[in-house]
Amino acid sequence: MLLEMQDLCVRFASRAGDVQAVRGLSLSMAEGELLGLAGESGSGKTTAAMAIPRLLPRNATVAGGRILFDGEDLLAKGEPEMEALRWKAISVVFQGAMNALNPVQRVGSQIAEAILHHEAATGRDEARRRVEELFELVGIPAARSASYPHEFSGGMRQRAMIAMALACKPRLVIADEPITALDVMIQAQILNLIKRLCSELGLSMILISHDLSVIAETCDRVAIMYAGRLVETGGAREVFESPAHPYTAALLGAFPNVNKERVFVAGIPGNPPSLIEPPRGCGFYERCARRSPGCDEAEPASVDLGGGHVAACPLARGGSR
Amino acid sequence: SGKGGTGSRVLRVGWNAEPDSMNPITAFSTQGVEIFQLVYDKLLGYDRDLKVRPELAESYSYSDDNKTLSFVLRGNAKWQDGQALTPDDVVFTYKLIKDKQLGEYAQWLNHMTSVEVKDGKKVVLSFDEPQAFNPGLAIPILPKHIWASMSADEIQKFANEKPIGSGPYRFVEWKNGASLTLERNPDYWGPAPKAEKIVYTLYANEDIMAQALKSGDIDIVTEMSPTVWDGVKNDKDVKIAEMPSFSFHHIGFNVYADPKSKGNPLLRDKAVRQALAYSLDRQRLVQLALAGHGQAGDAIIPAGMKNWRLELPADRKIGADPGKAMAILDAAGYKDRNGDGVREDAKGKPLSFRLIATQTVAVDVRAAQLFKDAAEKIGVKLSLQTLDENTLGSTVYNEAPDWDIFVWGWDSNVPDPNYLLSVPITSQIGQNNDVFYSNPAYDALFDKQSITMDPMARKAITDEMQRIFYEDSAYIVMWYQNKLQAYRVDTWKNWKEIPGGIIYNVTRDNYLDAVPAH
Amino acid sequence: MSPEPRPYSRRRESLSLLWSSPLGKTGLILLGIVLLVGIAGPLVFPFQPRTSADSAASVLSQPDRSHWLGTDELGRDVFRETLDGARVSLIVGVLATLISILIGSLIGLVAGYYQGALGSFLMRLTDFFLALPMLPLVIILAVIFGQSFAVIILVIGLTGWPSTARIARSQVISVRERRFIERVRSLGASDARIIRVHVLPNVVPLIVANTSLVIAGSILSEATLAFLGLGDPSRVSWGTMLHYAFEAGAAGRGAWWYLMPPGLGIVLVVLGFTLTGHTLDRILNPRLRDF
Amino acid sequence: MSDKLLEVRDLLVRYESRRGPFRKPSAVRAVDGLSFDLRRGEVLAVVGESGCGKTTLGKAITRLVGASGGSILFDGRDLLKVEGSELRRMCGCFQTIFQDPYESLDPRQSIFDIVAEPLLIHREASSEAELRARVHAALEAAGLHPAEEMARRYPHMLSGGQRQRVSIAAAMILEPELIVADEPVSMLDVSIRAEIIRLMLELRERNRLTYLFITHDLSLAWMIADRIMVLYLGKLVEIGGADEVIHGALHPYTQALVSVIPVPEARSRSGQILLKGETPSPIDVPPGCRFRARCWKCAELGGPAICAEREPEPLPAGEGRLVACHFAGTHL
Amino acid sequence: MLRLEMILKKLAQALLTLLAVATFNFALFRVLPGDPVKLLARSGHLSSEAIASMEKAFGLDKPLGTQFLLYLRNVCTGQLGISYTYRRAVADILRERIVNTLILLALATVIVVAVGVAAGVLAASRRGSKVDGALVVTSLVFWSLPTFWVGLVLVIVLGVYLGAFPISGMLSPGSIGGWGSLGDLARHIVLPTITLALVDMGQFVLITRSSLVDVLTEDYILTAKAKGLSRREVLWQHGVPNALLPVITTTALYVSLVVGGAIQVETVFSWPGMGRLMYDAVLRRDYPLLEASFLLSAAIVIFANFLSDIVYLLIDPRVREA
Ligand SMILES: Nc1ncnc2c1ncn2[C@@H]1O[C@H](COP(=O)(O)OP(=O)(O)OP(=O)(O)O)[C@@H](O)[C@H]1O
Ligand SMILES: Nc1ncnc2c1ncn2[C@@H]1O[C@H](COP(=O)(O)OP(=O)(O)OP(=O)(O)O)[C@@H](O)[C@H]1O
Ligand SMILES: [Mg+2]
Ligand SMILES: [Mg+2]
Repeated sequence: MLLEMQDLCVRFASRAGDVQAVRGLSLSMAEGELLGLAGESGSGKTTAAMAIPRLLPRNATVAGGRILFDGEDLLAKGEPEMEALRWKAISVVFQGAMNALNPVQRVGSQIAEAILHHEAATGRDEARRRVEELFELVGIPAARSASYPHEFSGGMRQRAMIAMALACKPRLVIADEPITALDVMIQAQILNLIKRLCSELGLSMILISHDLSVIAETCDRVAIMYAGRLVETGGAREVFESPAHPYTAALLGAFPNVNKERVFVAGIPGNPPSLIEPPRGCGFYERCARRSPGCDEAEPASVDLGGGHVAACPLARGGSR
Repeated sequence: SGKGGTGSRVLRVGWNAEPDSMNPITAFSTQGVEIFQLVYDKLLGYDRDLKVRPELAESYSYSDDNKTLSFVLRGNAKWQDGQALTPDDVVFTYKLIKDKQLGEYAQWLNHMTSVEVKDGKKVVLSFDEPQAFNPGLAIPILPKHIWASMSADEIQKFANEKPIGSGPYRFVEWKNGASLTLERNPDYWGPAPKAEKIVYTLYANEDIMAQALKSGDIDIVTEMSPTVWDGVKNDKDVKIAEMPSFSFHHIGFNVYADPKSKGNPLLRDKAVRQALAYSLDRQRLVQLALAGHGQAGDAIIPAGMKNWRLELPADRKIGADPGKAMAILDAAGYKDRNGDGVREDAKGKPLSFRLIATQTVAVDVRAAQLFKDAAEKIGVKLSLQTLDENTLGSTVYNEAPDWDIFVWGWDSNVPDPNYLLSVPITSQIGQNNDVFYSNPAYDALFDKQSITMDPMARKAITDEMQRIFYEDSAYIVMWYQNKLQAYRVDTWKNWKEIPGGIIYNVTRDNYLDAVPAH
Repeated sequence: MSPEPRPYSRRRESLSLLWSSPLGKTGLILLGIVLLVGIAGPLVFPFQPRTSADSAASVLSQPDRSHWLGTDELGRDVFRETLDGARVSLIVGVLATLISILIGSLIGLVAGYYQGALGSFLMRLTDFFLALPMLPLVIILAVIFGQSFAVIILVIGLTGWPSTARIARSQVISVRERRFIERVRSLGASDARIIRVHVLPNVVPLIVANTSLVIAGSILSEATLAFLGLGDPSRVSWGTMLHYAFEAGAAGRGAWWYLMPPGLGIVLVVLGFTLTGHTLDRILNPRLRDF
Repeated sequence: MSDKLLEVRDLLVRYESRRGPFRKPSAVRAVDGLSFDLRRGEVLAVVGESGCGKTTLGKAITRLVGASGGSILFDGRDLLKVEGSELRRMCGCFQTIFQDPYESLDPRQSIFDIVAEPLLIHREASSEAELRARVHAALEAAGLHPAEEMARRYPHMLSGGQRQRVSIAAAMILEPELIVADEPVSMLDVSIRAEIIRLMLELRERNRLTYLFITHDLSLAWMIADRIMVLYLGKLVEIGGADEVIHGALHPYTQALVSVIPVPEARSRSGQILLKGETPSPIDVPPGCRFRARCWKCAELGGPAICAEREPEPLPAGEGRLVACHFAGTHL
Repeated sequence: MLRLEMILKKLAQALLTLLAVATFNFALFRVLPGDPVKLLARSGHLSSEAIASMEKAFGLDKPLGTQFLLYLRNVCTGQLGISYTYRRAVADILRERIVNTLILLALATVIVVAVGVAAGVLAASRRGSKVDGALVVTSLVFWSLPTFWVGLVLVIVLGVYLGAFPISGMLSPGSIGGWGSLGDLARHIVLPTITLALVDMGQFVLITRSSLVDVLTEDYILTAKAKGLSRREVLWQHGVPNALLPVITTTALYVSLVVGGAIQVETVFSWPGMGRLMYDAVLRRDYPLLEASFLLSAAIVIFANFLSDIVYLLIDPRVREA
C-alpha cells in the first residue's frame, strides 16, 4: 500500500463550535492507483486530502488516526521532514488554478522553484529545461513558460498546475477538483491528460470531485464520502454498476445520463447534518429513503462486499438498486 | 566653554526671527538693522552710554542757524571689497535716499536741500529747517560703486545677497532659515573686535532658544519673552539682564473722522475711549501679560528714554478704576437698555467693538484677552480676532480702515523722541499714524519741537504733546516692556547692560567690546 | 447547521462585536470618558471660569489645592481650560467630519454609481485633492479666510473628504457589480431606488467605520492648526492651549501641568476614535476581518 | 395570440472597450447576428462554451444590456424600441433568475423585502395586506414553508437551495410570461439541483411560462429542454429538439460537445472528439466559418476553401432544426 | 509595448494634475483677499510712486489673465518669482531649503518604510499572537499621536532633561558646515526623524499587516507551502512581494502626509526646511514664496504618486490598463 489512512479525524475550531469535518476515515490506495474521492459539498473531501501533506488551515486539528505513507506515519513527522516530503513525494493540484499561482511570478519560474528547492544539485538551466519539458508534456508550448499566470486561460493554468505538480516526479498527486469551473471541452482534455500521465508515468493520484460522472470516467477506484465519513468504496465499475449504499445510489440518480432513457432525475431532499453536533448514528439517516429504525442509534458497521468493495450500511449486502 | 566647534573666538547669538532682507534700503526688520550696523558704518553712532560718538565721521558741526550740518570723514576707511571709501559714497547715499525717497531713511531727509563734498574730506548737508535729530545717526553709508548703477526699481528688488560695507564685520553667509554668519573685517578702520565670527542662529521657538542658551549652544540672545526669560533665570552659567527699552505696546482706537472710515463711530467719542482706558488695570496687565517685566504705560515716550519721559502725577493717571469708567459712560448716556450686559447709546447702538491682535505676538494676544475681560466688566463687548502680522498691518493701514480696536506696539530705532512723537501727527495719516488721529494743536507742537535745538525747551514742548495725546486716549499705552536678554557668563564677558539692551540696540559697541571669558 | 431564525440586526451585531473586542472596548470607554468630560465637565467642576490672577506670582504656578492642574501663563486654571478644550476639540472634530462625510459620501456615491464621464471626472477631482499636501492647504485656507471657529471647521471639513469619497466609491463599485443589483434592475427598479434601497445600506456601514477615523483626523487637524497659532483665539481648545504653552516656554520651565493635560487629551480622544474606527472597520469590512 | 412569444432577429450585441489611450476602441462582438424563435410555453436551452454569449443574449432580451442591432419581438412588439417607463412596465413580463444564489440576493434585505420588491417597484399591491398575502403565496409556491416564518429571515440564514427558491419566488411574483434562467443551478450541489429544476418546471405548468434556460451542462439541457440551441462565438451553430441535438448532432462542434458529455457510469473514454486550440477572441472574429480553426471535420476534409471563405448560414435540416455548417451531417 | 504606453499615460496624468494644482494655486492666491503691496507698506514710509513701482516690479499691475500666463511660463522655466519678504529669487530660497527637508524626509521615510514593513510582516506572520496584538496596539497609539506633541515631549524628555540630543536646528551654532559637520548633523537629525517616524510608522505597520494577512490567505500561499517551502521562505518569497503592492501606494500617500508632518517637526525643532518656510510665508503673506513652496510640495507628492504607479506597473504584471 502506498497510502493508508486509519481512522482519521479532523476538526476545525470555529466560533459556533468545533466542526468535525472528517470523522474516522479509513482508506487505502495502492501504488499506481487512480482513486476518486466524491461526495457533496462539505462532506470533507478536501479536508481529508489536505491532511495527507499536512496542509490544513490553521484552525484545523487532526484529532486522531494515522496516515501511513509508504508505511511511515506522516502525522508523526516533524515539520522539516514534512517540508522535504511535500512536492517531492506528494504534490497537490489545487482547486482554483486561477488563484493557486502567484500572480507576480512567471509560471515557469514557479515551477522551477519547486525543482530547485528539492533538488539542490540542479542548476538553473537544467531546471528551465525541465520546466519546458513539463510544459510540452501537458500540452503548452514551452515558450509560454515565461508568461505570467494572468496571461494564461483557465485551462492553461490548470495544465500549468498539473505540470507543476509533476515537477519533482512525486509518487502521489492529490488533485482537488482540478476541472470544476472549466468548460466541458477543456474538462475532457484535462481528464484525458490526467489519465494519460498516470498510466505513462505510473503515478498514483487522488482525484477529488463532486461530479460522479467525472470520477466514473477517470478513476480505477472510488470512495464516496458523506458528512465526514466514508460511506462506500470500491472499484469504479462495481460501485457505479451496483452501488451498495443508499446515498451512493441516490447521488448517482441525481445525474442525468444521456446514454440512458430521458427521465427526470431525482434529487435528494433535505440537507446534510450539522458537523458541529454530528448525529450518533448514520449521517444519512434523515434523508435516507430506505432507513430502518436503529440506523440513527449507532454507526452502521462497514460491510465488505468483496473485491475491496465496502459500504457502511446494513442494507449493503441486500444488493443494489 | 561653548560647544561652538571653532573655539571661543566665535560669538554665537540666538534670535527668533530672521532679517527680511540684506538690502538696507528695503529691509525693515530689527534683525536686519542689527546686521547692517555691524556690516555698514554710519556717519555717527551711539556709544555704550547712548552718547553720540563718531563713526565714519571723525567729527561734525552745526552751523549757527542749525540748518547746515558738516561732517569730517576719517581717511582710513575702506570698503570690504578693498575699494577706498570716499566722501563721494556719503553724498551718493544721501542723494539716493532723498531723490528716490527710498525706505525708512527718507523721513530723516525731508528737509534736506543739498548734500555736497567740501575740501575733499568734508560732507555738508543743508536743510531748510533746523534739525533736532542728526540723520548721521541713522543712515548707513552705501558703496557707490555697487549701488550707483541701479534704478529705483532695481534697488527695490535688489537682494544684496553679499552686502559690502565698511563696518567691523563682514558678511559671510546666510543659511536661510538656519543661521547668518559674519566675520571680523581685517580692513576695519577701528580697533579689531575680539570675536572672529558672529553667528546668529534662528530658533523657531523662544523656549527652545532658552534651552540652547542653557546648554551652551549659544552665548547670548537678542530678546526673550517674559515667561521664557523667567525660565532661565536660575541657571548658574546664565546671567539675565532686564533693561528698559525704547518701545511701548498699546491699544489703538480707530478715531478716523473721515467718511471713508468703516470703524465704529462710537469710538470717536472720547468718553468711550476714556472709559475703556479706565477699565483697564495696566499694572495688572504688566503682571500677567509680561509676568511683571515692564512698567505700566501712560504717555507715548517709553521709560527707556528717561530724558524725554513725561512723569504724570498720580491724580492725572487714567486707569484701574472701573467705577470711574462706568460713571463716565453713564454720564455720557451709555446705558444697558436691554439688559444683555452690553451698554447702548441713546439710539440703541451697542458698545460692541472688534478687537484685533497679532497672533504671533503672545504678549499682545494675552493683553487683548485681558482687555476683553476688563471691558466686559464695564458693559462693553469686544470680540477678539487674531491676525497674522501682515494682515493686521494691511487692515489697520487701509485707506478705508475697517476695524475698531487693535493691539500692537512701537519701537524706536533711536533714543530720540522725534520718531515716536511723529506717529500720531496728521501728515502721517496714510503712513505711520495707525489710529488716524488728527489734532492741529498737536501737529503744531510737533513742528515746533523738531526745530527746537535747546533740550530743555524741547522737553517742555514734548511733555505738552504727550499730555494732550494721553488725555485724548486714542492710544491706551499698556506698558513699556523691558528688554529681556540673557547671556552666558562662561564664554564672553564685558557686556554692558544699557537701556534698549546689550545687543539688539541702537549701539553696536557691546559687540566690539566683548572679550572671551577666559 | 441550519441557522435559527432570529431578529436580524447587523447594527446590534456590530455593536456587540465592537464591545467584545478589547480594542473596541477601550476605544468606546475612552470616548465615553471624553464625552463625559466635554459635556458634563464644566458643569461638575465649576471653577472660576477663565479667571486670571492678579500678580506675576500666580502665572504658570504649580498645581495646588485651588488649581488642581496649576495655572497657565495668564494665571488661568489649567484644569478648567482642559475641560473647556475637550468640548471645542469634539465640536470641531464632529462638525468638520460631518461636512467631510457628507461631501465624501455624495461624491463617492455618484462617482461609483455613474461610471461614465461624470464618475471619472469626480474621481479625478478626488485624486487631485489627494495629491494636494493637506496640512499646507488647510493652513493656507485657514489663514486666508481668517481664524474663526466656523472657518476652521469648514476648512477641515472641506479638505477631509477625499478619503471618504474613495472608500465610498470603491464600496459602491463593489456593491454595484453584485448580482443582486442586476437582479433588481432587471425588475425595472429606477436608479434612485437602487441607490436608496440597495446601494446605500451596503455602503453606510463602511462610511460609519470611516467616520470614526475621519473624526480622529479632524481633531488632529484642529489641534495642529491651533498649535501652529491658527486656532480661534477666543476659544480654548487643546491645540491653542499647547500653542500658548509652547510660546510661553512651558517646556523649558518644566510646566508639565500645562503641557500634559491638553496633549494627553488629544491623544486619548484621537486614540478613542481610532480604536473604535479600526475595530469597526474590521468588523464591517469583511476583507479586513481576521478572526 | 401568436404561437411565438419571442422572435429574435439578427440580434447584435457589442461591448465597446478602449484598450489604451493611444488605441482605437475595439468591440467585443458578444452576440453576433443571432436569429431564433421562442414558442409560448417551451423550454429552450442555450448551450455553448464559456464566453460564447449566452449570458449576453439573456441580458439583451431582458434589456439589461443594449443591443446594437437587430430586433427582439416580444408578443409582436419590438423590445428594443420601448423606452423609459413603458419599458419598466414591460419588465414585469420577463424575469431573470441568476446563477449565484449567494450573490443575487441583497444581504441586507429580509426575504419578505426581496420578494415584495417587484410589487413595490411596479406598484402592484394596493394594500399592505395584499402585499403580504401575495408574498406569502409566492413563497409557498416556491416551496418555502412556512412562508410566514421564512419571510422574516435574511439570505444568510438560508441554504443555497432555499436562496434559489427565493429568487424564483421574487421572479414569479409579477406573473411573468418569460423567464430567462442563467445557469440557475450550476452553483448548487447535484443533490439539490433536481428539486429546483422540478420547481421551475412545475411553475411552468401552472403559470404557462416560457423559459430561456442558459446552461453549459448539455446533459441537463437534454433532460429538461424542449429544444436546444448551441452557440459558438455569439453565433448560432445548431438548434433543434433536445433529443435530436444530443443524439443526432449535425454540426461538428455540437458533435464534439456531445462526445465529451460525462456520464455517471464507468466507461472508457473512447469516441471522444477533443477540439484543439482555443476559441478565437470575439474582438477579431476570423473570416469565413468562425469554428474553422478548431474544426475536426474541416481538418478531416483537408480544409475546404469554402470554410475559409464563406460564413455558413443556419439552414434548415429537418423538422424545426437549423444547422450552420457547409458540411452538416455528412459522414459522421 | 503596453508598459511604455502606460507609463506615458501616467506621466500625462501627473502633468495634468500638476497643471491643475498650478491653476488652483494661482487662483487661490489671486482671488482671495489681502493686498501684498499694502503689506509691504506696513512700515508706512512708502510713497505712492514707490508702491506703484513695487507693483510693477512684482508684476501685480497686469490683468489676471496675463498674470496667469506669465505665471505658467515662469513656473515652466523655473522662475518662481521674487519673494516679497526676502526680495530674493524664490527659486534660490527654495533650493536652499528643500535640501534640508529632503534629508529629513528621506531618512524618516526610509526608517518608516523599513521598520514599518518589518513590523507589519512580523505581526502578520504571527497573526493572533501576543506580538501581533502588541504591534497593532502600538501602531494605533502612534497613529493617534499629534506630530507636534510627540516633538514637544521628545524635546523635553530627550533634549532638556536627558540632554541626549540637540533640540534645534540642523547644525550647532557656529559649526563650519561641510563634510566635517556630518556627525553634528547626525546628532541634530535624531529627534526630528524619530518624531516623524514614530507618528507615521503606525499606519505602515497596519497596512503592511492587513495586506499581508490578506495575501497569506491566498491559495498560492498554500501552493508555496505545498511545494515544501519553509514558513520563512513562503513568507518572504511569496507573501511579502505580493503584500508590498498596496504598501507602495501607501508610501506615495505617506509623502503627502509627511509634508504636513514636516511643517510641524520643522516648527518644533527649528529645522531650516521647506515646511517652516511655507509656514513663515503664510504668516507673512509672501505669495510668491507660498505659491512656489505649495506647488513644489504638491509636485513632490504628485511625483511620488507617479513613481509608485510606475513601480506598480513594473512589479505587478497584472496591471494593464486603468
Ligand atoms: N477552515 C475551516 N474552518 C471551519 N470549518 C471548515 C473549514 N474548512 C472546512 N470547514 C468545514 O469542514 C467541512 C468539510 O469541508 P471540506 O472543504 O473538506 O469539504 P469538501 O468536501 O471539500 O467540500 P467542497 O466540495 O465544497 O470543496 C465543511 O462542513 C466545512 O464547512
Ligand atoms: N461587460 C462586458 N464588457 C466587455 N465584454 C464583455 C462584457 N460582458 C461579457 N463580455 C464578453 O462578451 C462575450 C460573451 O460573454 P457572455 O458573458 O455572454 O458569455 P457566456 O456565454 O455567458 O459565458 P459563461 O458561460 O462564462 O457565463 C465574452 O467574450 C465576454 O468576455
Ligand atoms: Mg473541497
Ligand atoms: Mg454566462
